Amino acid sequence: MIISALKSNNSGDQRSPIHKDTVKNLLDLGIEICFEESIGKGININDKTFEELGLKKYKREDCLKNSDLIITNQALHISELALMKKDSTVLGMVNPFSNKDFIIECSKKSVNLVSMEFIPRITRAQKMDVLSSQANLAGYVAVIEAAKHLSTALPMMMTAAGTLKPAKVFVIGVGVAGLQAIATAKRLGARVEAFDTRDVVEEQVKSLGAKFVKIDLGKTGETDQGYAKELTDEQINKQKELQAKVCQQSDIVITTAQLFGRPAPLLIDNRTIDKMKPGSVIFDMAVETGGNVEGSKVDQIIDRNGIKIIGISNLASQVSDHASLALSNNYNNWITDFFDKESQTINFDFQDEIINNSVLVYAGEIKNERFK
Amino acid sequence: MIISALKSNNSGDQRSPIHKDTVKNLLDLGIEICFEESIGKGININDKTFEELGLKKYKREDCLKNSDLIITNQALHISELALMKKDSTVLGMVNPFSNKDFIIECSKKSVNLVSMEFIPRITRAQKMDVLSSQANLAGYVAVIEAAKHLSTALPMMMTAAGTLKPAKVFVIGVGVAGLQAIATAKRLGARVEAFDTRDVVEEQVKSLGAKFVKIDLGKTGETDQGYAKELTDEQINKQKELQAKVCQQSDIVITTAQLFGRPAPLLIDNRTIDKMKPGSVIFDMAVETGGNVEGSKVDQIIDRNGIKIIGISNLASQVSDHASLALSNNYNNWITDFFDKESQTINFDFQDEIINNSVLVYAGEIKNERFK
Amino acid sequence: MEEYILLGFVLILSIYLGLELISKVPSTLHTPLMSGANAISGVALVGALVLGSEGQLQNILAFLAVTFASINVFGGYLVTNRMLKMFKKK
Amino acid sequence: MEEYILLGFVLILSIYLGLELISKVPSTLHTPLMSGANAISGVALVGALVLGSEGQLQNILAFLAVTFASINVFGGYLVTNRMLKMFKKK
Amino acid sequence: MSFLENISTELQNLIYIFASILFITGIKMLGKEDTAVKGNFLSALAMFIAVIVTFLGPEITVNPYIILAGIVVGALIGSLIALKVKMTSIPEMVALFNGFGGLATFFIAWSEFNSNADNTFQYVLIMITTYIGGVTFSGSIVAYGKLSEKLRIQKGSFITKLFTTVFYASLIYLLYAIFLTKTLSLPFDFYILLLALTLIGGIGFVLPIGGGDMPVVISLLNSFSGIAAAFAGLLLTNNVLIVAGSLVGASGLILTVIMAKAMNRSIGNILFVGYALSSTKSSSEETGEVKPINVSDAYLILENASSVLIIPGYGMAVAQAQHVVRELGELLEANGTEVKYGIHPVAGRMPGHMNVLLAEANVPYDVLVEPDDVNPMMDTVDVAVVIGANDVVNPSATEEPGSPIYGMPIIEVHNARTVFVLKRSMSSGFAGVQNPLFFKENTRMLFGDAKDSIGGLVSEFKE
Amino acid sequence: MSFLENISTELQNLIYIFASILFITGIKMLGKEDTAVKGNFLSALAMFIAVIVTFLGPEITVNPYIILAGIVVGALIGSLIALKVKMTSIPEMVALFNGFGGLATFFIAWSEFNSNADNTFQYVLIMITTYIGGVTFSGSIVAYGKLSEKLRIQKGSFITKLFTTVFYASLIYLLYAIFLTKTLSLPFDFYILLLALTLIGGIGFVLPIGGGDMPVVISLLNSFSGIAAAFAGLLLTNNVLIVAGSLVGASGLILTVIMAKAMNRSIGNILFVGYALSSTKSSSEETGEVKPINVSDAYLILENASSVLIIPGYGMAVAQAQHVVRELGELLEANGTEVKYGIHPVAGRMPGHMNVLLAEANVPYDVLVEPDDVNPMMDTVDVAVVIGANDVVNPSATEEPGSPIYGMPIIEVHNARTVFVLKRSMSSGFAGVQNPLFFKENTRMLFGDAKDSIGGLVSEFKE
Ligand SMILES: NC(=O)c1ccc[n+]([C@@H]2O[C@H](COP(=O)([O-])OP(=O)(O)OC[C@H]3O[C@@H](n4cnc5c(N)ncnc54)[C@H](OP(=O)(O)O)[C@@H]3O)[C@@H](O)[C@H]2O)c1
Ligand SMILES: NC(=O)c1ccc[n+]([C@@H]2O[C@H](COP(=O)([O-])OP(=O)(O)OC[C@H]3O[C@@H](n4cnc5c(N)ncnc54)[C@H](OP(=O)(O)O)[C@@H]3O)[C@@H](O)[C@H]2O)c1
Ligand SMILES: NC(=O)c1ccc[n+]([C@@H]2O[C@H](COP(=O)([O-])OP(=O)(O)OC[C@H]3O[C@@H](n4cnc5c(N)ncnc54)[C@H](O)[C@@H]3O)[C@@H](O)[C@H]2O)c1
Ligand SMILES: NC(=O)c1ccc[n+]([C@@H]2O[C@H](COP(=O)([O-])OP(=O)(O)OC[C@H]3O[C@@H](n4cnc5c(N)ncnc54)[C@H](O)[C@@H]3O)[C@@H](O)[C@H]2O)c1
Repeated sequence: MIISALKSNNSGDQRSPIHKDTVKNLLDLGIEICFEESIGKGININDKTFEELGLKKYKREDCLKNSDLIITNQALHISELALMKKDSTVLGMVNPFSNKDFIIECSKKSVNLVSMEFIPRITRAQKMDVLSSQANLAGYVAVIEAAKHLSTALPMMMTAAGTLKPAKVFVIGVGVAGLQAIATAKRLGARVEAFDTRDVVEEQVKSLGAKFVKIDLGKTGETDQGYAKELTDEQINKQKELQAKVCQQSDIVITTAQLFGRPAPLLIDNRTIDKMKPGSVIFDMAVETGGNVEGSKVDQIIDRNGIKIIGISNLASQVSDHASLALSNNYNNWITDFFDKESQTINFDFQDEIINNSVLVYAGEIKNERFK
Repeated sequence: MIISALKSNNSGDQRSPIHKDTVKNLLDLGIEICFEESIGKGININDKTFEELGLKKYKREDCLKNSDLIITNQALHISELALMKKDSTVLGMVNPFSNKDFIIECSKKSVNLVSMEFIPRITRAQKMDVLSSQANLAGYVAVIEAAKHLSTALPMMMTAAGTLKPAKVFVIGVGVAGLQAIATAKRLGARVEAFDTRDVVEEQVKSLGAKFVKIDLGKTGETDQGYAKELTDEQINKQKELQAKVCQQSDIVITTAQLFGRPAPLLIDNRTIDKMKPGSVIFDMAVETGGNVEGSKVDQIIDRNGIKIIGISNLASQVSDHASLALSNNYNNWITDFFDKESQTINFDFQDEIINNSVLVYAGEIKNERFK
Repeated sequence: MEEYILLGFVLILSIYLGLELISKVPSTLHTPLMSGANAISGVALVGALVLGSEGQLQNILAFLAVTFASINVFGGYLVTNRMLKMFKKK
Repeated sequence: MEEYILLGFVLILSIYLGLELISKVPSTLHTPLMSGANAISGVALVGALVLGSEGQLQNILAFLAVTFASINVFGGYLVTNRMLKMFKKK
Repeated sequence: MSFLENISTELQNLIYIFASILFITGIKMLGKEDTAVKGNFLSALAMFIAVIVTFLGPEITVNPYIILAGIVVGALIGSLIALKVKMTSIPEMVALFNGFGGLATFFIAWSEFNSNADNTFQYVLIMITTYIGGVTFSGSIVAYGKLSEKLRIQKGSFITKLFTTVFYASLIYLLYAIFLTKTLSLPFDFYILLLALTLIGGIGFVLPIGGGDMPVVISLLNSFSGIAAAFAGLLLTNNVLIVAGSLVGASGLILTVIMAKAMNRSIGNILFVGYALSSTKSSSEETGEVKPINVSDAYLILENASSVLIIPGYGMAVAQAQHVVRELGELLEANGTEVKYGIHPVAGRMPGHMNVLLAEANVPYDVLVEPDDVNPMMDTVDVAVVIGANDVVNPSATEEPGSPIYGMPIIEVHNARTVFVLKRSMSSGFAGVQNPLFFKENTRMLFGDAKDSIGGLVSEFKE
Repeated sequence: MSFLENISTELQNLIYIFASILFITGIKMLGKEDTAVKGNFLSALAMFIAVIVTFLGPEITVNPYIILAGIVVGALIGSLIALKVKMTSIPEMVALFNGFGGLATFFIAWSEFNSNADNTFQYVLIMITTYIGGVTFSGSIVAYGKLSEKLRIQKGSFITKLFTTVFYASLIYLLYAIFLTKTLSLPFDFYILLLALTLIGGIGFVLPIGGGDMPVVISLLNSFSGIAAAFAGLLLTNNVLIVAGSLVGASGLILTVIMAKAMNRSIGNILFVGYALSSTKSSSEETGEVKPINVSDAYLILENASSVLIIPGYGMAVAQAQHVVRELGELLEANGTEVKYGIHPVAGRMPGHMNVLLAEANVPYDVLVEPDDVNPMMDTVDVAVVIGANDVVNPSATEEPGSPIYGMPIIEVHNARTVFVLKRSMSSGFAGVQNPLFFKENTRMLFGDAKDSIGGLVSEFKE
């Protein structure tokens, strides 16, 4: 079997779908790996290094043409599908909710499509969970970026030149990214508070030594996959109001609230922002799925009366090396689990929960209900 | 007495010499404080806020004309001295080693000049020590900036998507800035090593839980002010060579080695840089006084074979709010200590060690030996 | 004599017990405890009750002993109680 | 009867004392303490010494009581001592 | 008849007081690490004095040679056992000695019954002393058998139930003996029956209790033998017997409570659950038995381990125990033990959760190892200390294809020589599945908040 | 003659046992915050029972109406004083009541002397009881006078010395009375002389002791009155007197020791230093003496402190003691102590050095206070624990214009009630200057590595 790794066609994405520390696993299975030239540029690995490891360098076109499996961090151009072999497979982060055309085209061209975003949240699939692995790094990056844009230092310092107060950081939405943001901000010495609609989170926040802000919204819940349920309008309003008070006293607000497959809830509106202290920073981690903050824009820093509203896409790409390492591991784990050594092919067994969830298109057929 | 605070005439300097949290001290002494309009822009304090505190807003010119004491974070233009009253005083960070003309002009115009850089390093003067207060914040900023430019996260993370190794940070020169850099990098979870020529530093490094790299250079020393003595050429070479080994394994190298009043020693040359891993970051904190790193440039990020060499001037200005708070405290402490309430003037008592050191020009006479 | 020995036994065991009981007392309780113990030492009243009565002096002594012991007992318990109530508040 | 009351007094005071004495014991000492207390309970030996002697059965009972109590006493103290010595080493 | 010249009863009693003080002081000193040896010595001295004084006193009626013979025989047997026994089998020795002490009181009561069971008060005393002494004896012997593994009767077996029934019968008979036999006359020797029932009942008392709970039971039986001695003292109007006996009775009781607490059990639970549940037990027997351990025993094992692997999990984070955990690690290392931390990739609730906490607590990075590196050498690990982790050490992830966590690589602590699992209860982890690890032969559960448990271990090390 | 129908001596004694148990329980409960009120009630109940039972008993010979009159008068006076007195003057009230208790025993002994001073044992008891009762009375009255500031006699004055001399004389006379008067016959009534000397001697016992030490002295006198009651009990062969009296005697003694320790004084120091040192005190004040302290004493003081200020410095960083320091802080708080950290702006070797370390150890920010905030309330701090700080707590920065650190604001720990300084030696800090703090009256040096010392304190707390 031939696997090819493609560069991101999005120039902002520095990540590579393969990493020098992880290719060995696949090579050991007897798989041939090709890569698009200068794939490692964003992570400071040059083509020679990969070649020395036994990989083959090709042009993008050639990769598409010759491979049985393509791994990629971004969906391909629809046109590129035509180049691919029939019944070959595309595996990667393909952002299915904004690339519905791509999915349909795959089914038409009879290219199998594995969306790593759809890895089910079951214990055994954690090692393939790209959303977690990238959200985790994103949480770290968000804090470093916010710290960079804040006009004070995060930790408390009692010095001869006066006491520098610790920054207050408020994290809204405590999923994987939120937790890592809490941890990083705590590490830097900030006072950290956090809120989430899911009740179980309180213990988790405390397990990192941070404070949980209690806002009683009545019945909230989570799906069986651990994702949050959408709130009613009334609940959202109540949340906004009570959150505003905490925001007012915070120097950094980091929002991470997302709803799987739906636009992110708007949690911080201009009324709240206008109550905040000039110089504060709001970091909207959900900016790509619609944003939790009114007025936040992808890849822009908005200054609203001295308050910076930061929205950065693809945060994990800022620590591209680690992000690539994690991604490539996720991909490798999927491939390894379903690779049939005998036949040297992927074993698409739809009895398996992971396959059933993550394979969107197989043999020309859209498998996932949502996209039918 | 009238004190005026001036904006920095250097656009990169966001700091203000006054801060809303600190002006009260001076006002309580019966001092009148004026400020140049929009002085608080860089720290998100608007003119109204200052006016509400009882300060008066003026144009820069008017400030210069009417004041008995000018506080400023940067030396003035030589031309501006002409506007000032005779026997009035300029106090602030005036970077005396690069502004010798300014000093001479002060003496000519009979304007007293207090250089806060020359505060002696005695216990009682610590509260006025601007170099320490700014270096401290600079150390923090350096790590945040370096972290931002590194393509990996600093802390170790053992995750389902593989183990992300902690970054190795090597701090060369462990003065005030170096110590804070160590502390901040440690906080972020990096493995931190450090080196300094002064022996006492080893214990201090360990007191922050970091590792001291032992390089035996023979006799080194420090001045009675606690500054490092210059090394012989032989020693410098030896140091470079042994340091190179540590640099090779490091992801972030932060250099802070400075020699008071002289160009910084060159500690990392291209031979060393070329041995380092692509993707590593070298942060040269001494870039303004000549640099510790070959090829480092002020306010530029040089990419040498994938290694980023960062030189940023006026690091403390990145956390302008805290920097201004600290600076204004430093200034206030100087003024308060030497303000004579009876006569409402500064008491220039040259018996006092602090006055004797920090006052470069008094009554038309250059007082400091170095600049005579 | 046998009885005295047993009484001595009781004495010694009680002393031991007293030493053990008060080994860790929060400092706020030092004064109330002292006062409470003081009230208990008014148990001398029991002794005063059974004094001899031959002669005027004996009767006067008994009366005085009873009176003073009673002051100790009543005053002691009441003061202790007031003090403890005061502590309760905070 | 008077004597029994005093003895009862002694019994109750001792029980109180026992309860107080062992209120805070590091858990490493649980076993040695148990063993030491066990040795003390061999004090039944003292009782065995003063048993009556009318008849064969009585004598046999006395002998057995003395023997077993002695095992308890000697064995108990020695084992406790060994155990404590073992702790000492570290 | 007296062996040597008699000393007066007064003097004897004064010396008894002195001996009692020694006993009290001795037992107090036994409760503190640095005075324990001396305390034991003082109490032995007290015993010596009390015996000598009694021996020289006027009350001796038995032939002194018989007495001497008894003492010599007892001393020989006792010393031999005490000095020859292996250190590891000390607990069962204590049980044995304790049983003999109970037996002695049993004989004393018997003898008193024969000689002067005249007044009601003494009569009642005799009945009770007999009973307690007898139960102590046979109970201790059973405990000895269980501990030394010479006795292998199942908790739930028929024999156990039989004996337990006799135990309850003996209790009823005791009440009967106390209240009724004085007034009713019986066709048979009721006292002999009491003796027999008592001895058999004691067996039934201890038989249904699990081996793991034996230390607590021994402590309880020890308390009993103290009470028996105290009653014997009342019977014989002997001060020193009363004081020493009731001291042991009371402190033994407290000790029992303390020990039970340390094992996270209530006494009632230990004593009666075995019997009550014996019928419903069979099904849970399959998954095996949970073996709790207390801090001090865990300490003893850790103290002797030469390699320890610490596996932190979400529970460590919840308990915020990272600081004490690091301290424990340092103390172990100072003790010459090799310490590693096995970090599972999904331990906790976020990627790198354990890293954050351990870094905060200053645990150096190079002692953190991944499952892949530690699993192959797990059999060289003496003790794996699982701190609030559950799913990540759940063997069903590798063994039970049906399990929701099947397929996740785990840290295979069950292959270590001994496993301590520190958690608060038997409840499950994130994935909500039962963990067979807890029932393995080599697993010991250290129940309680992780911070407290580890804190306890740390204090033990520091003492 | 008996007032009502008599109850039997047996019943009386049984009830005495019951009352004694109540006393014991009461005093135990008095020692715990949440049970103290109930404890006091139980002990009052015990007293009531004991008095009633005695009153109904067969031993009453005095006219019951006299007794009743005495009780009524005493109850009235006692209750009035107790309820009217201002809360602030409670300590002196306790002294007064205690004195009256002593006086009562004094009369009891006197009465017994008149009625049955026949056997030697009783005779000795009477002498001792008289003496202790008398000294308790007059000593308590003096303590009362000192505390209520009605008595203003200087410690070093001539009158004080005179009375003190009488005190020693009375002690000698007591010995004489015990050993000699039985055999020699005297030309005068030796017992009346003892009564007089005792009362005057008591004054001399307390007079030379400073007003600040009065609480300790009252506690001691309280213990005395307990002992006196116990002796009276022996004299009258009354169980409950013995038990209650010796309980009070013993627990009072322990309480005295605890209180003295909490005030950082030894009892010997309190009782005798006033007298002995009244002349030589002036010179040693200048440089003073270094007073080391060990971990366990430091623990006792900390355990009793209600507010503690921790002042970390560079030494804490060097020792990397931040984790144990936090742990100590937590334990203190769990103990009900208020804990703050005084952070000096230049403590350590870099700006914010202490913040870095304390944040690492998870000390919350809101317990960190700056010198300006803590200095004004320093006199309310029971113990200031200086951990490896030196220059930042050096009073010469404010007091000695010549010093190189003169002019630096410091944390004024020398104004705290007690100061512990934890460092390894007497060597100086960064600035290289000697620190007069180490020689202050209220400073104790806890030498050793800070991590070890604090670790030691932590273990003490955990035991
Ligand atoms: N790391 C990640 O990124 C991530 C993210 C989401 C989910 N997960 C899941 O989380 C789980 C992690 O496994 P794990 O072994 O770390 O944790 P776990 O399986 O959730 O078990 C934690 C255990 O700690 C015990 N515990 C809780 N508080 C305690 C305390 N104060 N003291 C002592 N014990 C305490 C609990 O038992 P008691 O209640 O009996 O004390 C519980 O059994 C995995 O199932 C993983 O899939 C991980
Ligand atoms: N914060 C800043 O920015 C800064 C910068 C430069 C200089 N300084 C100066 O540093 C000083 C700071 O004052 P400070 O009170 O924190 O420290 P300090 O005056 O330097 O005193 C530290 C004390 O800690 C003790 N010590 C060292 N290691 C110890 C250990 N392992 N265990 C216990 N004690 C230990 C030392 O005494 P033993 O050797 O007897 O143990 C020493 O006296 C000031 O003079 C300040 O001016 C501060
Ligand atoms: N296999 C596994 O066991 C596994 C793997 C990964 C994640 N998880 C769990 O899944 C959960 C979700 O993780 P995620 O990071 O993907 O979530 P996400 O990115 O979908 O959302 C981020 C967070 O925002 C919160 N949120 C939604 N609406 C909100 C609102 N109105 N206000 C405040 N917060 C709001 C959500 O509750 C969630 O915590 C986490 O608990 C995580 O631990 C489990
Ligand atoms: N009043 C006071 O007590 C006071 C106030 C501030 C600073 N200080 C002390 O003064 C000292 C210097 O502080 P600074 O931050 O101003 O120093 P700096 O900025 O002058 O130099 C930074 C560091 O570089 C080091 N260095 C010089 N040459 C080097 C070489 N070739 N290789 C490696 N390192 C080299 C120096 O030793 C110094 O530690 C520190 O120890 C600080 O604690 C004391």
